[in-house]
Amino acid sequence: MGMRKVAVVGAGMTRFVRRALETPKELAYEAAKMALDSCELKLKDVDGVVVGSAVDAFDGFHMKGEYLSDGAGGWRKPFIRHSVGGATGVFSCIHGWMHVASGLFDVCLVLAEEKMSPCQPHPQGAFLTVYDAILERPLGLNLTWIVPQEMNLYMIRNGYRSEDVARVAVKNKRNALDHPAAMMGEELTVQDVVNSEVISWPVHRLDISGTADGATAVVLASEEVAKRITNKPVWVDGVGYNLDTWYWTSRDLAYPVYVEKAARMAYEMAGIKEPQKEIHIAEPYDPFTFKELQNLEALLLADQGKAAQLLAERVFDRDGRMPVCPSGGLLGVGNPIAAAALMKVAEVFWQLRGEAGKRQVPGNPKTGLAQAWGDMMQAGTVVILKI
Amino acid sequence: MLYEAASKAYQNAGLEPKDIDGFVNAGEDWTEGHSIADEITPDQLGAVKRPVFTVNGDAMQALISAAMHILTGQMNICLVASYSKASNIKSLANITVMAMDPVFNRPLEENPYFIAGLEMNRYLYETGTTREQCAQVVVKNKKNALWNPSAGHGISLSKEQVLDSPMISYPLSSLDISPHSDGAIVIILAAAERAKALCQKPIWIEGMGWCSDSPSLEKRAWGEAVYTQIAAEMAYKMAGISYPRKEIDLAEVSDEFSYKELQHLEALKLCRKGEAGFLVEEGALGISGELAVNPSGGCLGVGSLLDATGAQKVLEVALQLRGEAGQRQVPNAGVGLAQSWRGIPTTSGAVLILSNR
Amino acid sequence: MSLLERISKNIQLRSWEGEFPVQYLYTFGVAGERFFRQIKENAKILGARCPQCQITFVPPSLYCERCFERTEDWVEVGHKGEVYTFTVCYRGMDGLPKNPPSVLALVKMLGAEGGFVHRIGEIDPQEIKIGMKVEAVFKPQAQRKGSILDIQYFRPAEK
Amino acid sequence: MDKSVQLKGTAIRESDIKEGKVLSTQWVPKAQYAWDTGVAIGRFLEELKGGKIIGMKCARCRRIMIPPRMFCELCYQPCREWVYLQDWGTVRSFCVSHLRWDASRMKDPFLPSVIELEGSTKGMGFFHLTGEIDPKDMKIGLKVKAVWKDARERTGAITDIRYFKPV
Repeated sequence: MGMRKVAVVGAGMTRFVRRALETPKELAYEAAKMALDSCELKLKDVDGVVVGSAVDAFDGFHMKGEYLSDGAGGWRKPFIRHSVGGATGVFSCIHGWMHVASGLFDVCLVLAEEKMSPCQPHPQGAFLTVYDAILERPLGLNLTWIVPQEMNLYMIRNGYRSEDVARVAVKNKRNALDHPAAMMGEELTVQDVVNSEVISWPVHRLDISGTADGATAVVLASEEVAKRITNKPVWVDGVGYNLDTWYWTSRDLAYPVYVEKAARMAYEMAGIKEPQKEIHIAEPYDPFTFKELQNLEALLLADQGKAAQLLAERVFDRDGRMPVCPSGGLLGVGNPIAAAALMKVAEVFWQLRGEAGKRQVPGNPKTGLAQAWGDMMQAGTVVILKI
Repeated sequence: MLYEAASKAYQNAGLEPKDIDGFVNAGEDWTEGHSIADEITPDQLGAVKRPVFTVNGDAMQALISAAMHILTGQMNICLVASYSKASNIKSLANITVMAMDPVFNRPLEENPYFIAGLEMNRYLYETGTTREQCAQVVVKNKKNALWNPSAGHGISLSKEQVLDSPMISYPLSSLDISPHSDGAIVIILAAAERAKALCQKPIWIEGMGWCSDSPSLEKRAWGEAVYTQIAAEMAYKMAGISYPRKEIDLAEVSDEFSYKELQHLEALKLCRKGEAGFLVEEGALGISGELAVNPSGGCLGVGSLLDATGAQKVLEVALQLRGEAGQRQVPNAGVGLAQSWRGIPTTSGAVLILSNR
Repeated sequence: MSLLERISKNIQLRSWEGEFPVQYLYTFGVAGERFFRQIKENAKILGARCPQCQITFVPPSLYCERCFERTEDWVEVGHKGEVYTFTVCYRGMDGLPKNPPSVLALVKMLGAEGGFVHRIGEIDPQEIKIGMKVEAVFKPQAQRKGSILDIQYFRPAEK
Repeated sequence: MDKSVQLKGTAIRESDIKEGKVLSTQWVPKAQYAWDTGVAIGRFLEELKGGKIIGMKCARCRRIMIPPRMFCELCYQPCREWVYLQDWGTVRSFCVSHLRWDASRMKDPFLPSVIELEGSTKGMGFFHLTGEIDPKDMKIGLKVKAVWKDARERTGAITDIRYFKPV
């Protein structure tokens, strides 16, 4: 029994907003409905449903997946939820791929949803619950205390200045101006970013993506179904995921080797030998500016220490040699964790099909990559799509 | 705890962590007191810098995900891990209530056991099953647990003791409810060729199914476990089983509450609707009965292991099919069924059909 | 292979206490907002109808969970329903006995799919039966704030 | 999907909720836990009470690990060789954070740091705060030493060390 081919055949999403009136179920429904409509399928055509949602503490649901199931289209269907923290969104596509590639299902609806706004006084508070209850929480550890540690070390090791990484925000927020879901699209200069207030040195306010509410869905289908319902199936050519140790203080904070391992797993499956030549567009994870560059290097899409230079040379612009985050990414579109990462998969899908409208990159890209990063700065998930 | 369980699984399979292609963990954040509880597991499993992910669901759903991954051909050997640290939660009722709808259900501020009360009442009403028959399930399972060295809640009880135990949420009394336990279970799956090479007595997954009914308390089915019915249909179809009652030798089903065992047996088509109560009364569900159900002692006897419960069910069926169940061995067991339910307030369950042929 | 050192004296057992120090503010959603506005302002209970399945759902949702069509027609379903199942709950959230116990039921609204999980009042717990007709008792308008608790309880319906 | 597509999703403001324009309900969870410390962290906390920092050595790869653990996650071997570490070390990474965990802004910034304690294997970090230093003087490679609470105030918690200060 060989591996079955799996295609993305439809995608949908909600707007990303700071605070949505919609309940998580309703957000899920809107994204799922749009994805199904986009490929003219009905709920009865769906064999199984996969849901990704990152952190239950954001919206205060225990067993969040159970709550979401009907909005995600899981009524009386096989339904599973998974999470790998921030890496959940891209993993959703991988989990859905398993459903179809295993031969168990022909059509799988994949949904990622996050509603962060219910958390009071601020969604940041929920991050406290991510850390070690005994050794870290009593010190008040939070995201703005640890991610900058990575950024600091990463910049020092590679000799990057604040301006070098700030360009990521400028590019992505500009790209986002053309995205209908975006809440943080803006025309900025490098100086604007560098001059924005320091949240946690070396992180400035404009280096960070914003918490948000939103949902994204994609529909996966087996080769037989995909060829029947669309003339532009986008194939899931490679998947990879990897998790590093829980002891974050003993990891190499400057280089996410787990992302590299996830990428190599996906490249091997897709038969990709020279990623820098064979990948045409990329949507690496960009919750913070430096992460885009760091992830590009770990994905082997840029040599170590070279990403900032390529960025400055406009290689990663929408009309550059390798467009990176043409969607606008998390920095531009917004960051409802799991939904934002699955949005990256959806963006690659639209770009490869030539359906990205004003965001469309030139040159008919054939192969694209989406990546996310998560858990406690330790998880990498990678999907390679091909048309 | 998980490290020890994983070490034993590796030893039992004659493997080392480096032989494993992928790892799947089952668990929920709020029962850990930890957001993204996923992040803690690689170390315990020897899975640092390896493919690991978490299913926020029952361990049986995690196992199904691992099995699917093997079926894709990308992986040969996968490890499934799950554990319960129920003892560390000081306020389980307050956690369970957060699985309910915040707008429609939480404001009532009632102990979530009321959901089991509502469901039991409707089940008894629709099927004519009695509280006495449910009590008999408790007696049977707690007795089975006496033969299970891993079970913490084995005891010899009379039906009357169950019936007379304090009422929690009518018609559910305190002994109808499974106590919680701590524990860790690790299961290793391998593709057919690898399994044959590795293991003298591999247990084969013949069928798998899983399903969720409407999560809404207002719109779900109450009398029947529809989620299990649909999951079972899927699993039977895959396993080529047409007459479950004849073809299955033993079953481990979720008995989080006494009536659930009976309701699940009916949904699994192991008996007709309304019949399960009589079967337990007649002793047909005992270890040497016509159909052994929960020979391990079930949740009532072993203790509910939160999301690891499904793994306990699979483990018991595997031990029984290997003939390694010691004093509680079911004679001539060839095909077994394991079923799980995620507990109140959910309507999610999974079914696995296992065989030793 | 097992651990080489264990806690052998219970006095060495240590645990660390803690909790999740956050709270939540929920909006009711597109459908919920409309539903609770009517409850709050007009003591009316609305259901949403699926154009495909022809089922009226209470509580109303934006979509039909069965076929995924968007629900469009909203209809008033009245105040009367039927006890589909009930329970008498003797324990509070803390697990301790509760006096008096609460009588809770799933009330299915007549002519609709679904209804309310709510308290039953003005009744002796011994008297309640599956199939019994009940009606919603609303709080006075001034006290209603847009909540499931704007309905005080359901009570046996007058014939 | 072009820019012109009208996506669903209704943005509201916090003030809409406060002013009652949008209905809402509040929930305060009572999620309380008593996490078992386990053997390794139990001993570690006990030693902090005595003013000492203890780590664990893996017999196979010889790493001296902090925080201590009962098994080496890389060798997958049980460990039992306890090793005391110095209460001083080198800053391996840090940041200057103006935010508290609940996102409220602080005038005096925190200096969360990853510190490589003397006696532990290179690459092993220990997370704590740095203090008594002008944030501008913070740098990677700085030598810092633990500032302990008074022995009587120590409870066997990570906060028994107030912070680390430059040597």
